[in-house]
Amino acid sequence: MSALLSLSHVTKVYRQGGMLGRRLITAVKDVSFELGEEPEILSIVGESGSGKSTIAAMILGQTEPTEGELQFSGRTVAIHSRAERRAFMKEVQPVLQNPFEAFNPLKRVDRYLFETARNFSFSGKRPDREQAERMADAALVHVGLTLEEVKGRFPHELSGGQLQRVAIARALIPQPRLLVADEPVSMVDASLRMAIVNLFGRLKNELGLSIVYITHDLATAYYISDNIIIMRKGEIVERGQARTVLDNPQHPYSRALKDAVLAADFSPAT
Amino acid sequence: MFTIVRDLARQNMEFLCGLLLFAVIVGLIVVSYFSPYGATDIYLLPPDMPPDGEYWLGTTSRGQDVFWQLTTALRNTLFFGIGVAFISRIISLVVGLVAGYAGGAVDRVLMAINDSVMVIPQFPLLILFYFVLKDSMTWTALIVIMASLGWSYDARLIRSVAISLKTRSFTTQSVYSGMSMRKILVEEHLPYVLPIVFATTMNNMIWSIGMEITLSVLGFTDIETPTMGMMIYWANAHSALISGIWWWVAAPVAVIVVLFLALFLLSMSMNEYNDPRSRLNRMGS
Amino acid sequence: DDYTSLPRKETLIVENPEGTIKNPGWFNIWVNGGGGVSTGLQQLTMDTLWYIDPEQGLGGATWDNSLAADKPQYNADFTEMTVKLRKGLFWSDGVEFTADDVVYTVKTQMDHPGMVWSAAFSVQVASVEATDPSTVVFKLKKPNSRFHAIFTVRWNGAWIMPKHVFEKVEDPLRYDFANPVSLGAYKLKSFDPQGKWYTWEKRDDWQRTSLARFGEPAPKYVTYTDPGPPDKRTIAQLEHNLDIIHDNTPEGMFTLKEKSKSIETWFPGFPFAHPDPTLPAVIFNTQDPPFDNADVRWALALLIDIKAVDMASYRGAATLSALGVPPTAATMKDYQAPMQDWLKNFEIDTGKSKIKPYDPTVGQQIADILRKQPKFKDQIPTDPQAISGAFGYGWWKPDPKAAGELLEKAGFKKSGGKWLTPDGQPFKIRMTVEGDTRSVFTRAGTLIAQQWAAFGIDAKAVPAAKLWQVALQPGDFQVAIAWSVETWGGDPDLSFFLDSWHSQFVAKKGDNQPPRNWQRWSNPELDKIIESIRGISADDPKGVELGKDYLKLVAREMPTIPLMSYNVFTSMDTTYWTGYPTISDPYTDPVPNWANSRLMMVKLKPAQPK
Amino acid sequence: MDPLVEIENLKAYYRAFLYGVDREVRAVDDISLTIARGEVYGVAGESSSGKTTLIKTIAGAIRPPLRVVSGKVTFHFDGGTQDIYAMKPEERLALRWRHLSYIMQGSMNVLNPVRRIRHSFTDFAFRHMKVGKSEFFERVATHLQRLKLDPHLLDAYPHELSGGMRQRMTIALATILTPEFIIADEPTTALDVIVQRDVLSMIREIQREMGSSFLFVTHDMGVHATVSDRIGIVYAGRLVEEAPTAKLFNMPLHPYTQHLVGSLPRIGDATARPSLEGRPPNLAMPPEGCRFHPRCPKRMEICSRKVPPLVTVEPQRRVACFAVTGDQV
Amino acid sequence: MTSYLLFVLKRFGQFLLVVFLGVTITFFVTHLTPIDPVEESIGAITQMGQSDPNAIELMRQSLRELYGMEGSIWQQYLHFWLRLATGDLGPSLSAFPTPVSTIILRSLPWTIGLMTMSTLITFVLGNAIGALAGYYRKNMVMKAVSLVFIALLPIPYYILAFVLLIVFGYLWPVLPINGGYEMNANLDLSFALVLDILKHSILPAFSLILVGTGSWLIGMRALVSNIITEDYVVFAELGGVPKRKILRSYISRNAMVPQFTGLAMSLGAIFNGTVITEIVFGYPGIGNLLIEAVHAGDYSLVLGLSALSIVGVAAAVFIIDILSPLIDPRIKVE
Ligand SMILES: Nc1ncnc2c1ncn2[C@@H]1O[C@H](COP(=O)(O)OP(=O)(O)OP(=O)(O)O)[C@@H](O)[C@H]1O
Ligand SMILES: Nc1ncnc2c1ncn2[C@@H]1O[C@H](COP(=O)(O)OP(=O)(O)OP(=O)(O)O)[C@@H](O)[C@H]1O
Ligand SMILES: [Mg+2]
Ligand SMILES: [Mg+2]
Repeated sequence: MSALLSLSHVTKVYRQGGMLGRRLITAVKDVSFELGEEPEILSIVGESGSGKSTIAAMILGQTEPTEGELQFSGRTVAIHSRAERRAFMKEVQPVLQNPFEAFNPLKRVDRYLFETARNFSFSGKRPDREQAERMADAALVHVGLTLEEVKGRFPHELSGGQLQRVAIARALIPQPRLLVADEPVSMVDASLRMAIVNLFGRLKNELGLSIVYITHDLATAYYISDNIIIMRKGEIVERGQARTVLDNPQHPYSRALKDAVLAADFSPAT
Repeated sequence: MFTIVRDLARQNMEFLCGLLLFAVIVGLIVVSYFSPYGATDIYLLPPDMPPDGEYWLGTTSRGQDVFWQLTTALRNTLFFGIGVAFISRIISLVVGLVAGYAGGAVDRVLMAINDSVMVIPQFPLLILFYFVLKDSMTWTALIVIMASLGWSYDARLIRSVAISLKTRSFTTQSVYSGMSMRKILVEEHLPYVLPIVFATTMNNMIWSIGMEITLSVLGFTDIETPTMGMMIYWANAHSALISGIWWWVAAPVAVIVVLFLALFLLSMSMNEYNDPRSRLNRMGS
Repeated sequence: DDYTSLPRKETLIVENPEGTIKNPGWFNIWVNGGGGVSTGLQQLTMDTLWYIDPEQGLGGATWDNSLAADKPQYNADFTEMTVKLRKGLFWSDGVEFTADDVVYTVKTQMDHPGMVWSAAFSVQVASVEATDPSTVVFKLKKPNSRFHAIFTVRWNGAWIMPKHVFEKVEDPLRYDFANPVSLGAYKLKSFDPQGKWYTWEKRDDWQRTSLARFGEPAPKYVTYTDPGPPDKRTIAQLEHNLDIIHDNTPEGMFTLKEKSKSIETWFPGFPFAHPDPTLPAVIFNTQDPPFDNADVRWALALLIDIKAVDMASYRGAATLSALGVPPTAATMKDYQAPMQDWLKNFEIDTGKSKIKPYDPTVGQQIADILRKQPKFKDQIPTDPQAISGAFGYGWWKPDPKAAGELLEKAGFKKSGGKWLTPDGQPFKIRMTVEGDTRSVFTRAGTLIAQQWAAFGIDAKAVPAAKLWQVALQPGDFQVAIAWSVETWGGDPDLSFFLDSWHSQFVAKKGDNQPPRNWQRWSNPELDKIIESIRGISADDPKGVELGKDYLKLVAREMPTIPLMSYNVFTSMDTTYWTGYPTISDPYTDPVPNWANSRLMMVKLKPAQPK
Repeated sequence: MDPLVEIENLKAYYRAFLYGVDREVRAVDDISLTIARGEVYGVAGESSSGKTTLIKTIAGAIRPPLRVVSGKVTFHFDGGTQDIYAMKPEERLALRWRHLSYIMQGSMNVLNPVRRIRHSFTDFAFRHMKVGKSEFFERVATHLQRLKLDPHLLDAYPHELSGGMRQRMTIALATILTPEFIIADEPTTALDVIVQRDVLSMIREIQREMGSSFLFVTHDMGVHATVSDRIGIVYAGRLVEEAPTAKLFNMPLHPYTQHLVGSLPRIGDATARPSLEGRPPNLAMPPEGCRFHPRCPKRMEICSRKVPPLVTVEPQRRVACFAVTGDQV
Repeated sequence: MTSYLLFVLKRFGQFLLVVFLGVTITFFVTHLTPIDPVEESIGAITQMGQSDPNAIELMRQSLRELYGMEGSIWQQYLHFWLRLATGDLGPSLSAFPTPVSTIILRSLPWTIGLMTMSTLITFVLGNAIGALAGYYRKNMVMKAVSLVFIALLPIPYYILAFVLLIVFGYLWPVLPINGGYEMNANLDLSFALVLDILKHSILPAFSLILVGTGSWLIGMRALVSNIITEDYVVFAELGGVPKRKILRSYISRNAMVPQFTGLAMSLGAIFNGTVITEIVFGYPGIGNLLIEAVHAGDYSLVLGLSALSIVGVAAAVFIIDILSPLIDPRIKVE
């Protein structure tokens, strides 16, 4: 079966310290999972330091696994030539954690939209300014913004929610098939958080985008994702359909995790 | 732009003083082009005249008007300092940004070169260059040589910032926007290191101008081009300090001090303006 | 206190112009080992056969038989020289000085290439032997009427080595001669391990040295020190911490004269300084066109306004010379004065006209200019004789018209205010000057370049920190300010420098030129003069006539443009010592790094009672 | 009710009139509230609605360009009355930490990175304790243990601790002197859910024991539900609703609060949650009238004209919405 | 700990590489000099009164042999390293046959003494004033003091030193102006000697301090004005930590981290000497030695001195790199 993304027995060992007296840290240990051709949202949750970001980095090709193989569309994710890299980035795009950090405060935000448009055109030709603007605008419309609202603005002139949406719009311009979002909503308030999560759902349905959604927030994971992976100390402790797993977690850690979630309903304090 | 300058001048004493002092320097440079005397001509005027109505800053023992000498010397020295600073900034930026961003082997190679340049003693090297190049040791050549000696420390500084910029998420964002390394360095990282660049520029100018003066005092530079160093050289060759011709020495020293105070005050207030945190601090005052 | 225990009243403090000594513990003067030479070492502890004083000398003659009892005796064809030595002279360690020391000196150096006089001996000496304890016979490889010059001190000479010390040494080239054994009236007391000062103490047995003939040296101690740059020397002397300044800037000298009541100088008034027997000149590289053409050289000479150059360099405190010898007292008498008439009638042909370029009144004019400056009014002599002695007789008149004609004669053209060489290129002159080292020359060169530039020549002065090594020696220059003429000073014999001007020594273009013919000029007529001088003995009166022939030749050919004396601004403080040499008692050169300055020791008198 | 802190008509603006910039950000615009002794008061609201500014102003931690334009902040420490903006700087300094401690936003990064944590305790608290060094550290150790922190960590540098540990350290530092009033700005952001739960219950425990009052801000409504006695909702520089926790969650009155509470996803409930339309108001140019009206599903004509006053609708419960209170003054 | 050791080893490798490259560059540059030590020696010898061109040619040959200048530059280069490996810098060419090391060791203690003292004083003074000026930004006294030092900074050092010399050595002659100790001093170790040496170092050190303080001050002031907006400083202020404590332990302490790098570099650069100080005050040291060696074409000595300075600076960089994880606990050993 062809999968969009597949990880088979992926292990990542980080070296800390010098060349010989190194301390080895197994950030990810023998992790395998697949994303099918069908668009889906896969949530990865777990304690901090459990290797979630490392998985994201490997999917994005920023770092190579120590063992095991990652394949995207049947091809190994490995960085070789610039052209290969570019082709890969056209298909897989990241959404970063902190919208305020993701834009250079000294530069206008539209710059990233235009750059992306110019560097990843579909026709192979470098689009001119007007085409680039059209592509940017189209992407912004998907996230509920317009180019007009964004053009010429500096990051500090936009709200966090707007910025995060611009960042997502930018990632949509190459018309990728996979978004990798590492804690994309941890820095925004409760209502914005919902706006972005809802947006993910819409993108999946309307554009057929698959999304790897890494989060601490079990509630949004439950709310939006199709499948879920629960990690601890580099290993997957539980996986399955998001709702099935969270409604009835099996692994003790999953249960502890679920129990620790502070429900946003009023229950008289103990 | 105008309102920024106006507000800076109104609110910021340092900026105002710096601006005024800088205006004096610019004024001197502008009038240097209208000098009634050839810059290298000597014995045109009665020597050793103290400052008075006719010769504002007196005359030298070589029969030159100190004021007009000074304007040309200032111009040449400043262009020299700026030239050195400009070229060495470019080198240190390229090395620092590339080493910091690329990391790995590139970083190690660049830093080995960088450190090697840093450890080589500059002074004997400069003198050797004089001996080797002789007549071809023009001002341009000196600028290039000084520039190629004066970048390494700052390159290290820039590299340390570049390393942290590399881990900022906007860099990742740029990479995934398909920007090339050159573009990321020039358009994303460069603006961040500019404040450091400005700050080091002044040190670099003090260093290069001081070096020029030292070389002049030791008799190594082109004696026909009037510079601050040359003025001091000639004053020294005529025992000006001990003979009571103090104005010959005091005038260039005063101008150098004014120049750097102006640069310092301006850079200080500009940095404050540039850094939103300190800018806002001042607003409330 | 015994921390700095020398009694000031018994100590003479002298500047050593060598500055700080790099290898202070090195006293082996026969090896160039980075030690000082004029730290007192050569002035106070060394001795050799003969001295010629650059001024009048003590004992009635400039010639002095020092270790030798008599003048050198040559055989008829100048292939053998016999020396009779004085008896009763002792080294400071009590060993007697004998002919063996002389023989040892020569042989040891010949055996050790790399020692200072080794090559000079090897080239000339076939054999040397002591026929008895006070007679040495030299057999020469080829005739030389002036072989004795190597043992004759002008500034210095081949010093005699203590055989009994060196023969115990394994390798004289590597021996530092610490605690130097002295043949002079002083011996080492202490020195600064950092090379800033050397102090010498009068020997108890000073009577057993050659200097004793002139009396007892007065200072018990003599310290040679590096007082630092000129301004610091001035300060030190104003505070009476430095008895003799070797040299100063003109301005430093004026300041001293103005501020100190106790300063004595060679000339009591202008120009104060002592004229060294060297001749600063504009030196052309005559192997380089267009400077191979005498017309061009003359044209450039006629563009110089010497009064302005004099004021710029020495501020008037110079002694001019139009002739190719330094204007010292002796040459003034022997050459400058007698040749005035010839100079006045001397003509050159510009191609269009004949002119008489000499202006005999320049010295007078400079005196007049200086007299107008209130500061110096009283210090300018009025007697014409004294004026000539102080400022020189005359010099060439600036004559731009004649200069232009000469240039045209040489094929130059003027176009748009600029002179073009015969091949149509702009006439560009780079005048190499010495920079900081001798800043008065730099000042002179800068002004001369400016005067040429004013005439439409692209002329500019460029400094070279090591003028001799990087420009003169390799011939890598067009025009330079330096000197290629250097005389005995106290003797009219010109062979001291002239011999090396023989065409046999002129290097090919690109090769290193041996001293002193830096202009690389050769002329058959000159060769004849030199050869004639070689054929006569040094004290032959015909030597002066040959010298005049040389002067006339170089006046016509102008291979260098002689400017003025190399004035050394020596100043002497009379707070502790009096009896310094001056123009009124010119018993020796006051410049204290000359070995002859040992004569001062016997003439000085303490100014204050003990 | 025994008030510990009274805030009256507080206005705090960021003012920038320089360098070609001409802007006034009304981050706190006419807020009044009272916090009782022993009460935990939670503040929630949108990003950049002025929550941090509000509690900075209460803590007296203002620096240019922030300025208190009008209003009063009064404390009743030790039974007295202290008007923080009328005091001399020395007196204000004397209140700090002894009576009032403040955990800033980003509390995992407020410890001096190049000094051992031990020194921070000495600097902040030693003066006030009036005990010897060894006893002081004994007390510190005991206190740390309550927060499940190993006393050995005192000898660590901040960067050697995880974000959660650092936040707990800061909390320990803020509570060691048992001040009467503790202010905290998003104190648990760096903690994962399991650790967060532990920390919160400890804070609550300590606060009860000491009888301190606690004012804190967080985005996490779950935290509010667990810890706060009362909650104030801030929107665009204004307090729009204030209610005891149970009432706020069970029956929010203000449309913004309703949206906030209603949009929260819950595990076990997969129904779609709407997101709020429009975008947060620009505090430099806030909308006329009710600041929420451009995004309000229940907006009325008057809302764009008039500022709804904060009206006490029942004891301990205030709301500023014409739709709730009607068009009364 | 082993990882730290390994880091140190790796850095040490880099240190060796840098020294190797630096010395190599210097070797070839110094050998480019047109000044031939043999010709220099001949110049010195002919000054002693002989100029027979035949003799000079002979002299040239024998000196060339004596100084070991035969062979191609590559052979000499190889030879240089072989000798250096045994710790031998070879004989000086302008003070033949005295070993380069003897000459250097004679001057080195003076340079080290003077420069270490003045660098440390300058460092402390500049940073203290800079910290105060950065913290109390509106204080007029601090403003004035720092402006004075900043104004001194660009004054050509030669002039400043000379003015000091004239003022304290001539107009108001209270301090010695020449050398490292009195002329004719008794150099046996005594209290009087130590006192005298200290007295002689006052003016040179003072001049270095006057020009040097400004740059530390500027750097410190800038660092401090950045640091005072850091959260941990604000937090300490809010925590009622006394101002003096904040200035000392929160602001200065943290700003010192980069300043220490600068200090190490300056201490490393001590081996460059201070030519002008040595010229103006006649102070013993290696700066002047270096200039003279360059002038004399004594590349043995130039190389010896340069190697010293290269090792000095490289060692400073190395030491600071291996110490920085200890000074600044945040720096991770990669
Ligand atoms: N570049 C690196 N070098 C060495 N170790 C690393 C590196 N990046 C991560 N690690 C280590 O790998 C482990 C997993 O880190 P990772 O960032 O993937 O965790 P995470 O699950 O994303 O945690 P969080 O929820 O806190 O973001 C951690 O122990 C971390 O310290
Ligand atoms: N120093 C400042 N200068 C000018 N405006 C500021 C400054 N600090 C904050 N603001 C503005 O004041 C408003 C309120 O900011 P504040 O930090 O109080 O928000 P917040 O509610 O704490 O937000 P968050 O939840 O993101 O922490 C925002 O619009 C912000 O842009
Ligand atoms: Mg992560
Ligand atoms: Mg906040």
